[in-house]
Amino acid sequence: MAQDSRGLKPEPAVRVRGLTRRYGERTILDGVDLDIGRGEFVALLGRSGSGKSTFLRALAGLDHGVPGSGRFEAPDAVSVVFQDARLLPWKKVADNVSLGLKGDIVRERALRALGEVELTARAEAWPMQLSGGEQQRAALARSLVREPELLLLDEPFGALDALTRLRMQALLLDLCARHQPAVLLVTHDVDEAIHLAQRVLVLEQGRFIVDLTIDLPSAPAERELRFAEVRMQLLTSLGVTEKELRRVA
Amino acid sequence: MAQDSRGLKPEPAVRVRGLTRRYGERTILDGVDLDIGRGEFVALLGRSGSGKSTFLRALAGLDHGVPGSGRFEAPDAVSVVFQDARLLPWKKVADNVSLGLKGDIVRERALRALGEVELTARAEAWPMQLSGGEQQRAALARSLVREPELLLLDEPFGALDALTRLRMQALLLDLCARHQPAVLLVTHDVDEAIHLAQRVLVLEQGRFIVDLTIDLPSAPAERELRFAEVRMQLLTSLGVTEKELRRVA
Amino acid sequence: MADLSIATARTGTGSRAKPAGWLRLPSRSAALAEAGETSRRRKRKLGPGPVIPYGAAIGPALLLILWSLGSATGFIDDRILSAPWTVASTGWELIQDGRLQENLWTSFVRSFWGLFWGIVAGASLGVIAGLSRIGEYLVDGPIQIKRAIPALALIPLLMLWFGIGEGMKILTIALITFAPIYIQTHDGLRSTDARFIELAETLDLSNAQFLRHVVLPAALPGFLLGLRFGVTYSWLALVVVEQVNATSGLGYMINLARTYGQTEVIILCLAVYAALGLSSDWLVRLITRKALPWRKILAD
Amino acid sequence: MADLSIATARTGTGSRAKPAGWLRLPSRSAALAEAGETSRRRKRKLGPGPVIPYGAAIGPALLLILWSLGSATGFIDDRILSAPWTVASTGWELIQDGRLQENLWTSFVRSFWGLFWGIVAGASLGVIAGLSRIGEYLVDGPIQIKRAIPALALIPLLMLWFGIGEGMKILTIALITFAPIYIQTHDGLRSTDARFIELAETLDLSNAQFLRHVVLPAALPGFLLGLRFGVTYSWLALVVVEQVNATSGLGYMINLARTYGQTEVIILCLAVYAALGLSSDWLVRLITRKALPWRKILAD
Amino acid sequence: ADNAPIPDKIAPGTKLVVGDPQIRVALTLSGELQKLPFTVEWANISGGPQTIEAFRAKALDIGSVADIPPIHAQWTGLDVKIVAAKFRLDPIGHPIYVIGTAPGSRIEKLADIKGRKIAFSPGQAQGALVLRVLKKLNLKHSDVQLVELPSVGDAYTNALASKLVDAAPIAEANKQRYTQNYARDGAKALPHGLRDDPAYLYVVKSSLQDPDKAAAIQAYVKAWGRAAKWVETHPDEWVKGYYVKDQGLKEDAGRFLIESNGSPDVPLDWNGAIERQQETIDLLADELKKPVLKAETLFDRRFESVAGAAYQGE
Ligand SMILES: Nc1ncnc2c1ncn2[C@@H]1O[C@H](COP(=O)(O)OP(=O)(O)OP(=O)(O)O)[C@@H](O)[C@H]1O
Ligand SMILES: Nc1ncnc2c1ncn2[C@@H]1O[C@H](COP(=O)(O)OP(=O)(O)OP(=O)(O)O)[C@@H](O)[C@H]1O
Ligand SMILES: [Mg+2]
Ligand SMILES: [Mg+2]
Repeated sequence: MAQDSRGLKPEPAVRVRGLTRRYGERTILDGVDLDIGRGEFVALLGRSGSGKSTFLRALAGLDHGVPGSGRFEAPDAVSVVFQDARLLPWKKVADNVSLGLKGDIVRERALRALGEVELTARAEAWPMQLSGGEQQRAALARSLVREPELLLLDEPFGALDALTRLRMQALLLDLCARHQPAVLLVTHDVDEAIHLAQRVLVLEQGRFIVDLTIDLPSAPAERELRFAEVRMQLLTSLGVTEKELRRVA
Repeated sequence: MAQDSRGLKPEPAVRVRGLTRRYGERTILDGVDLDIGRGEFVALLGRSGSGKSTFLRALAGLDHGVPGSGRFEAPDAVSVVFQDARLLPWKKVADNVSLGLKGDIVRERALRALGEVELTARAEAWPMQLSGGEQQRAALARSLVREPELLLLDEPFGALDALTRLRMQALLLDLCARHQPAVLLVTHDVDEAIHLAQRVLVLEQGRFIVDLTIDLPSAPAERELRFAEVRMQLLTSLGVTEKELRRVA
Repeated sequence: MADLSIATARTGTGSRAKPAGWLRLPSRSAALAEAGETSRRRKRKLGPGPVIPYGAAIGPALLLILWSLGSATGFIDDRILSAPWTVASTGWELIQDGRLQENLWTSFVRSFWGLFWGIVAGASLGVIAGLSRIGEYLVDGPIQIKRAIPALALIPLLMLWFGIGEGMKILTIALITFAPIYIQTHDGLRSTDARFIELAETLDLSNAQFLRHVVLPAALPGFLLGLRFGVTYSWLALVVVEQVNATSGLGYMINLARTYGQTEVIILCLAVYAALGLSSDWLVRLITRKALPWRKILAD
Repeated sequence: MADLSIATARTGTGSRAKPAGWLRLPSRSAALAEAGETSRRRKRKLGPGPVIPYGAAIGPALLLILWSLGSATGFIDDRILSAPWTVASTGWELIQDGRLQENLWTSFVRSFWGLFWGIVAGASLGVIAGLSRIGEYLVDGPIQIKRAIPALALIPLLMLWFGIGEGMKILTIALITFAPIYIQTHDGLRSTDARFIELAETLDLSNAQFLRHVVLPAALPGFLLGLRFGVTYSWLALVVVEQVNATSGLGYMINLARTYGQTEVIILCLAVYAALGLSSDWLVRLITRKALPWRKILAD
Repeated sequence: ADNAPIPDKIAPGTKLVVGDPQIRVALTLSGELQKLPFTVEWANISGGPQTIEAFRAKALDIGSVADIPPIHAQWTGLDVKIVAAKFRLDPIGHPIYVIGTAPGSRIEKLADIKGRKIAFSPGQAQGALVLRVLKKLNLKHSDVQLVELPSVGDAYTNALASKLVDAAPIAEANKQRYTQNYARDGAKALPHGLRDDPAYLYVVKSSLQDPDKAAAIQAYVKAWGRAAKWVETHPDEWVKGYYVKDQGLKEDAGRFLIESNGSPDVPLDWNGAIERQQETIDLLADELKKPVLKAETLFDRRFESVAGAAYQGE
């Protein structure tokens, strides 16, 4: 899954230098640096409340009024899946997906996207009539249909069952392969991070304490070994102790 | 973890017979039967949109106006963790947790509960100032502090990182051991279901197509084997195919 | 793998050592069977309770009954508040004359156009002030001032600028009705949840799209509430407006009846006002229910 | 396990074959450095734009300038709209007389009590009608009727029942102010998100707790908006109320000035009205901002 | 120019806005309307404050009022002139106002109002009447309790009926109903014995300075005089056409009003009128601390005989 075009790109899609964000007394982001190359898929892990969403919101340029400093460059064509589904309650699902799309086959594209997230049947429902996972998928469809240069995903699969989750992951990877956006995916699922991303970051105390390139060998046995190793490594950095690790494994 | 007092109880805490619920043309619950014993911990799995939340809402008596039939009995002292955190935006976190508590040390109990979900520092924040996972934990605290006879949990750990999730699971099990409520836990994490529950249900097309008692042997090796088996069984029933299973494993 | 014993464990009872015995207890199960459909859900404990058909008519009907009783027993002095039947027969006479319909129609046309322009002005100024800081600074202050000035005191100025014809009347009604619509629209816009604004920014909506898809729907409930005020005011304004150079209309009728002390005509006019107020308010509420199918609120 | 090479991969640059070259391009980095703090965020594209200090004064100030210019150039006929300076000097005379303060104070007391009772009645009836279907059926219809009937037409009845003393004046003001507060409170209650009602049911809240912790806070924004109307109306009502057996008050002053055609006094009164309206509206908005710290809306 | 003769020629297209709804009906019924040599636009505007406001707004050319508004207009700097005057032949026997007394107030004669509550609206004709009654009875303000109430519509009869005041001037239009309703409870309508009968047409002076308008005004005043005659000689048509059809009264109420109006007096000579107007001015000026006006200046005496002559059919 790892694309080897990485590292050759002269200019990254996202460049962050010394990004600091504070809420009141608490420094959430403490001088963060990060580059994400074009087409690179980065996963972001971190404890609950560590500032993952804050970082994403900063990159999306949504944190007006939050004190802080630092510089960043991000493409203009950003697409965000928020941690909450954030569907407009007064628009039917299909209209939520097609919102702001340009071009003439807007509705077709929206319906196709809904089909891809298996929500064709619910296209004419109101958002409040959707189940939690359906809302999440609608938000995903809305984001993916846009073909952005930078895709910011804040736990987009959190409310999905195993099967749907796998399908949505495949969908995302497929889209990435086609349009090559830079992706920053926040997730709590370490396995998911390893499977999907080329690089995994762990945010802790306002800094990235881990920045790990995922380079799983292709031979199945070696691959499994390396997978377990990386997984262990990430879990440890997330603070899961040996005893707890045993239960997880 | 399985308690063997099950089956001896003369009257279950929850009895459901022929429960049917429809939204428009679609039958979501199609004559569901279920007994949950006192102190029993049941996990409910199911595809996104399969009707898990609908079932929980029916048990909690919240689905006024939804057409359907069937009978059920559930205790009056029910506590629900909704799929969305559902904190009152105009109450600080601590006040959200203490809402409706009776007795005189209400505030202490709320703060203790917040301490247990590691949110002491955020007790005086507004809900909109919490991260997604923090909101979920606040909702969990609000539910657990009530010591109900029936605990309905709709994906209470979905937005938590691995470590926090483990701690919250431990907290829940601890509470269950102390107060012996009947628990119905909706989750998408098959491992979590197996680890926590004494029984796992899978909802599909309006019926429970699986009702599996979890009886893991205590010997580590056997246990691991049985765990993998049960896991596989549940994943298959959730529709995850062989090929996909390989990636999951 | 698929043929594990999954499908066999069909219902909860199968996996339990001893199925629950309650179905076999005759008394218990009988009780449950009797209660049947109704017992299957908890009663809603909080909230306003079930809707009674035509319940909204109870209050007005009660008023009417009290009024009739009071008049019949002589408890209400009919020189001050004519009896309902007197009012009804006066109404009947006036209808046969054609006077009531005529006046009502004149007033209706005035109210309609006044309200129309009031809505147009209120909604568009509300949007301007709601969406741009400059717009707010320019528009909001003067509107608050206008709102604070008694309509009666404005009339001389309006006469000066707009004469004493029909245009001035419609303008005055518009000026009276537009204030609540403006305020509600403005407040509705400003109260739009910030999360949706963030969403709109990431979706790269143009200003027009933002307005159309996000902000206006969000402000719609407020606008409709403002409309409830506006509709009522468009009727009330008639009393003020039809003092000036009017020879027909409901307000003119009531003013004329007052000079001649025709109590029953006054009360008739008030009854007409009440009927108009109730029905137009009801209409706006109906529109509100239809226009906001996406809301799930206590009222439902 | 813990000492794997985790901590080494500190920043993004470490893990990439070729660090981004842009820091070494002088022109680019200089531009970034120059832009500094300000360039680090996107401009907000949607929404009303930044707050200008004292911006709210722009509109009224502009009006004042236009008025002054119009008067100075003779464009505005000063027999209809006296010049600002005439009004100011009239005001100064009346203040030295003590008349203005006196009248203002009388009116203030009346408005205050009228508003007070209007709020009490409006809020409690709003809650009653909002929370119980029966209450709504009994209360809402009559209130809509009351609202639809012109205040001027009600005065004779009120005089009959409550005399012509201070009590009747305060009552009339209360009756005028309570309608918007009632409607807004009622609507606020009824618009409470159904999700919170479900929550309240599962938390087993008593009716009183439900009211206090869920429904009233949810209705608070609506109530405060109603208050904005109510406050203004409490001033406007003076014109109606102080026609009856009053020998002082702002409304009395303006009515008297109208009969005598004292344009500059009328305009002075209107200016006072404008000032009162603006400042009380501003006050309620301030309260709104303070009372709803938990909201995150477009206005912020 | 004030003394220059009124021009006769009316340029085509001259238009007057006339606030005199009663005469409009009379002219329509008598068929005079089509004969007017200028375009007339009727405005339903009458009474002091409204006509003054409309004059200011240049929305009105001719207003129809009683004796007070021209005085107020002058005091507020609006130069107006009276161009026609109409009185009643037996003004004491056919007053416009009577003093109504509240049921149970036990006021038998006018002098009994001493020490009682009297409705008073400064600035309106009713208010001036109260002042004149007090003066006639030799009472000071402090001898009675003046309750300030504007006399709009039925405010005064309501105030009397609910015993909020003991006495109040009520218009003839209300007198019949009031006594019908409340005489049995002891309410009375007492004659005040003063002249309250002036009815004037007045215009803004600037209108008179426009020769076309001045000529049109003269034509209107003539028509007005003829209309007065017509009304007097066609009581049945008048009751049906005005009171019943236009104002929506019952026929007997209309008849009663015609009765109580008595016969009109449209004099050829204004000396008496000017004298009485001066008295009113003096009283009000004293009362309201305003400068004393010369009544003379309120009247445009070029019009002195115009209406009277028309009334008499010349
Ligand atoms: N508006 C705000 N005001 C004050 N504190 C805030 C605000 N928003 C977020 N925070 C705090 O900042 C911290 C980081 O929040 P953030 O939402 O970035 O966490 P996160 O990493 O996304 O967590 P999660 O995994 O739970 O979503 C949290 O402790 C949160 O309470
Ligand atoms: N108010 C409603 N009106 C119409 N359909 C609804 C309504 N609420 C839920 N549904 C539909 O009923 C189905 C079951 O919803 P439910 O919320 O129970 O699913 P779920 O099993 O909880 O799914 P998830 O795991 O995604 O939360 C969904 O397809 C949903 O779209
Ligand atoms: Mg987050
Ligand atoms: Mg669900």
